Amino acid sequence: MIKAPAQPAFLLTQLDKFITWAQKNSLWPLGSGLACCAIEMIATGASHYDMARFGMEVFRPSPRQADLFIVAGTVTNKMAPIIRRLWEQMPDPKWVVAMGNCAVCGGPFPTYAVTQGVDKIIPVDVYIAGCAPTPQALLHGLITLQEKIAKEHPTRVMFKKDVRRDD
Amino acid sequence: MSRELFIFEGLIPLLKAAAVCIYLMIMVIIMVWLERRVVGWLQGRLGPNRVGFQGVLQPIADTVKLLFKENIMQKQADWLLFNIAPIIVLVSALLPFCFIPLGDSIPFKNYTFTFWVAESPVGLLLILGLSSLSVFALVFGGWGSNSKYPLLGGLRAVIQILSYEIPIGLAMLAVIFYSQSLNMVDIVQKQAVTGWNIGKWPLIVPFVIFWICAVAETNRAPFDLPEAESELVAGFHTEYSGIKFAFFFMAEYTHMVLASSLAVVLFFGGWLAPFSQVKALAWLHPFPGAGVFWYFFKIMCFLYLYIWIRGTFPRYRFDELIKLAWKWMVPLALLNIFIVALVRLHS
Amino acid sequence: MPYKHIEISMGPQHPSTHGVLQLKVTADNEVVLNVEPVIGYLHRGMEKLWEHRTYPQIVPLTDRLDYLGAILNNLAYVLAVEKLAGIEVPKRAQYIRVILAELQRVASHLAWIGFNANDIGAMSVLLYGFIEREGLLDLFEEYCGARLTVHGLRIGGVPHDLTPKVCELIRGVVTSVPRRLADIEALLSENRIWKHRTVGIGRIAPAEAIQYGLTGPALRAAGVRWDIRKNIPYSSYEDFDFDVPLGTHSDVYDRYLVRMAEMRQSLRIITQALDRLPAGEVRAKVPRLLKIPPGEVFLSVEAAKGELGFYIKSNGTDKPERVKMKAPSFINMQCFEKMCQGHLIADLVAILGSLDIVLGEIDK
Amino acid sequence: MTIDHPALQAVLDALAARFNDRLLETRFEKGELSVRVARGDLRPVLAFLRDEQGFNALNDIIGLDNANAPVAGRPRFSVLYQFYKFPDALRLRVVTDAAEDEPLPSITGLYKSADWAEREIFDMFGLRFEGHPGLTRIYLGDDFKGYPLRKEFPLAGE
Repeated sequence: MIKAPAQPAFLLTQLDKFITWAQKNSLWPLGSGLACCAIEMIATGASHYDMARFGMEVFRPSPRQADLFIVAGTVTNKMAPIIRRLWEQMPDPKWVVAMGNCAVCGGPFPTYAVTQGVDKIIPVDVYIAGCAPTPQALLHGLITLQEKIAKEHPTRVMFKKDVRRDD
Repeated sequence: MSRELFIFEGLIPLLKAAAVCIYLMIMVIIMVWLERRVVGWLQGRLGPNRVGFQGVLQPIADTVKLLFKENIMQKQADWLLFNIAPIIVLVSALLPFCFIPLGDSIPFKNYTFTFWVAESPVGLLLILGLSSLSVFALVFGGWGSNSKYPLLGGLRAVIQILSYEIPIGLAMLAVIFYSQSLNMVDIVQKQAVTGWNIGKWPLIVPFVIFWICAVAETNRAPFDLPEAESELVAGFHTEYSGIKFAFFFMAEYTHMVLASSLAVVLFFGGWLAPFSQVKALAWLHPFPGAGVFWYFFKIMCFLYLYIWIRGTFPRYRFDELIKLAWKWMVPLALLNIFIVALVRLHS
Repeated sequence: MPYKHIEISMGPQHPSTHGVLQLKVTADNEVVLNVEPVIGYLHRGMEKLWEHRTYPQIVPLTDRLDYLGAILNNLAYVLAVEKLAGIEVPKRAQYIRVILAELQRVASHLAWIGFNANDIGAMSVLLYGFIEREGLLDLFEEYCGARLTVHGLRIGGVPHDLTPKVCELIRGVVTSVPRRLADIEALLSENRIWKHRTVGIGRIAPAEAIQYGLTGPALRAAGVRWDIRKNIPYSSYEDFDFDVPLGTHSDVYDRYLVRMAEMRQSLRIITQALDRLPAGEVRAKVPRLLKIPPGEVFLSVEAAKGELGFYIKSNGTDKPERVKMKAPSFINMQCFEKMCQGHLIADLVAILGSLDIVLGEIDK
Repeated sequence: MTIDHPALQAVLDALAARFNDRLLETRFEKGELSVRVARGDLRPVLAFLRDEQGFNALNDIIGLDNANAPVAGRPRFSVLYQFYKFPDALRLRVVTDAAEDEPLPSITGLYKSADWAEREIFDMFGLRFEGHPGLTRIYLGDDFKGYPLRKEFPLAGE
């Protein structure tokens, strides 16, 4: 974990607030859907529930430009390495929302072919329960994610040497 | 070197150039907000309205977020081409604006402040040449990222922009028959005398050709094949992330503003108020600097048209696109040159 | 350097493969030479799971097969179980099932027109389709309690009777859907770009379509008159008169026309069923612990994507010995490669959209 | 055998006339006719059905593992072919049996829609189809060991 310094300098907290304000208000989800939850994700992006109000309606097809990975549907063992690679291709400040029981814990499928939960392969920020969670549930989950982002401190990570390049 | 010369010939053009860049960045911010709201409105949804008043701060949030994203470049991507592409695309979008008159001029005692950075006798040619530099950027971006979808996107971009460069040039040629000068300021001042170019019947077809080719040049709406989401994932900028992608994003909107300003200057009388000859309507152009608002208003109409087209039309298939350019646009433009020449000969 | 064709993997994550389908495309600078679909990325082992679930427990699992047409899956499975167990469904329940099934077909086709048009570039149609579909989902939420995976039918009938509010919602939908269809058709049907992208694309001859086992709107677009609601009527479809729209050229444009006409026919059926709703209870007496004597049955239903069939073999216990689902998208997907010969990559996307495949159904 | 379904009766009689002793068993229950034939003469029967009797569409191929209810003298697996006659909506089911290691004749030559269905049965049961263009697993990855739909395979996998 990132060790928080004793007393965060005043200037950086304001900078943190500004960066996290920008990051949480422009979460571009990756346009990837796996199963039934993907249809509910599209319904949330459509006109009636309108994710666009929070600036999230830009579904970026390429992982390079996406910073939110909504895992919407069942993660099967055959799909798991691909989900992992998609997550790795996304640039750094990225978040993952596990949408639906299948992504959270395997859901109604305790079978040989299903990975019991997407957090076995990628770190998840927000879990949304429901078998095809309603668009309101997804929006609630996304707003919770926005609150979580607002509490982060990107400047502490930014000025540290990037450890990933060493391993 | 005397002080006036230094100020008037050195400092003020520099400031004006910086002002044009800032003006364009503001236009990009307005365009991002306008596009997301208008396309949302077209589709029966609200569009961003949580960030700032009615979502006005949304583009700022997008840009700042892209600023702080990690810059990923593939190991096997070609370092030079990959990194130079966003720079060329933005430069080729910003440079032509130094020749476009954004407004009229305000005479002071011994210096007339003009709303354009530079005025050259071959302004139109320079604009055309500079703006077609963006083809290099799309190819470098597509080929440099060394993966299949960008390559296809880059190839499509080259063929599309090249084949639409010719009809757009011919459409501009038709205008020059009337303005008889390549200097953008002369074109507008000529229209002040003879009325807007769109009013002359031989120039209506060139305007239609110009507008279709402008939409095609900027890879927008029915012609957005180089970045066709459903086929090529994200076309030539699939591999770009963070600020490099933001450059492509901004360049696309700046190209749209460029195309709209060309349409406004060539056909709709740049900074001229409508019915400028009618004395009774002189209040439409109250003080010398008011041309800027007319210019801005006309550009916004064209930019709205861009978004409207994006919301309605499906996407062309590639061979249809090229057939449209070579079988319809180019012969039509040539025929029109012939007609305009005849009309100018007799008048 | 030998001239090498470009191999593109329109991989499991691609904006227009309608889910997790991988298309290994070898193309000669955008002209498609051959396409090899790779499936299995959403294989959840349904059929194994069904062998460990009792008959009523399987009904909600069938929602997750074709997640755009949940009630149609339920109908196919429930009818098969009733035929196997010899349960007689009351007339009123059959009519309510017909209403729910046709509403689900309209919702599925609305989602289809959205995805197909969005792949071809007309993204506003996706939003219009989904606005209209929200009206239907509110109706399902009112009746079944859920929006998408609705578990709307029970073995022996329907969960409960149509409340006045649901009838009123149905009337609302029956009036508002045709208006929205008119909007979409105004945008697309005579649009030159749409016609360029769809007319003459993805042709397949009727005889060959039968040879490949193609069913559903794609087959009717080839001019073959085959609709199970008409040919082998089930759940009292014979009481309603509706006509089966047929195409002539069997290309993407005809499939679009057939599906749009089918939506209007479904609305006709719904109004007739609602007007002539017979009295009676809505559910047959079915023992809570349903044990079915050994036997086997195969029964198929006209789902939105094509002919959806269930084979059930029982062994006397409360759990089926084997349940096999015949998925329309699984069979329709096999003639996809035949349709793509010699087209461009952009057409690949249009043809895939016109087949209206759903990966939950293909991969089971 | 007489069944109260005139059209299917005609088909059954033609079949009985052509393959009289090789029809091991015919069953007509719940309005569905199913005929059992040995593995060897599967292809000629299907060719006859398709060409003379007009069953021009293969609807589905269903695999069964009868390990829990073994019938004496019959191999463990049985494969059911579900057929269609297009214009007049006739259905017919042809059943064959096969042990674990006995390959079945592939019918991709007769019906193109059999290709993926046979691959699915190989993937789920491990039954081989000789003459199949590309018999590989269709759902699971090639590195998957075991055949899931066999009765002894646990639900949650090894």
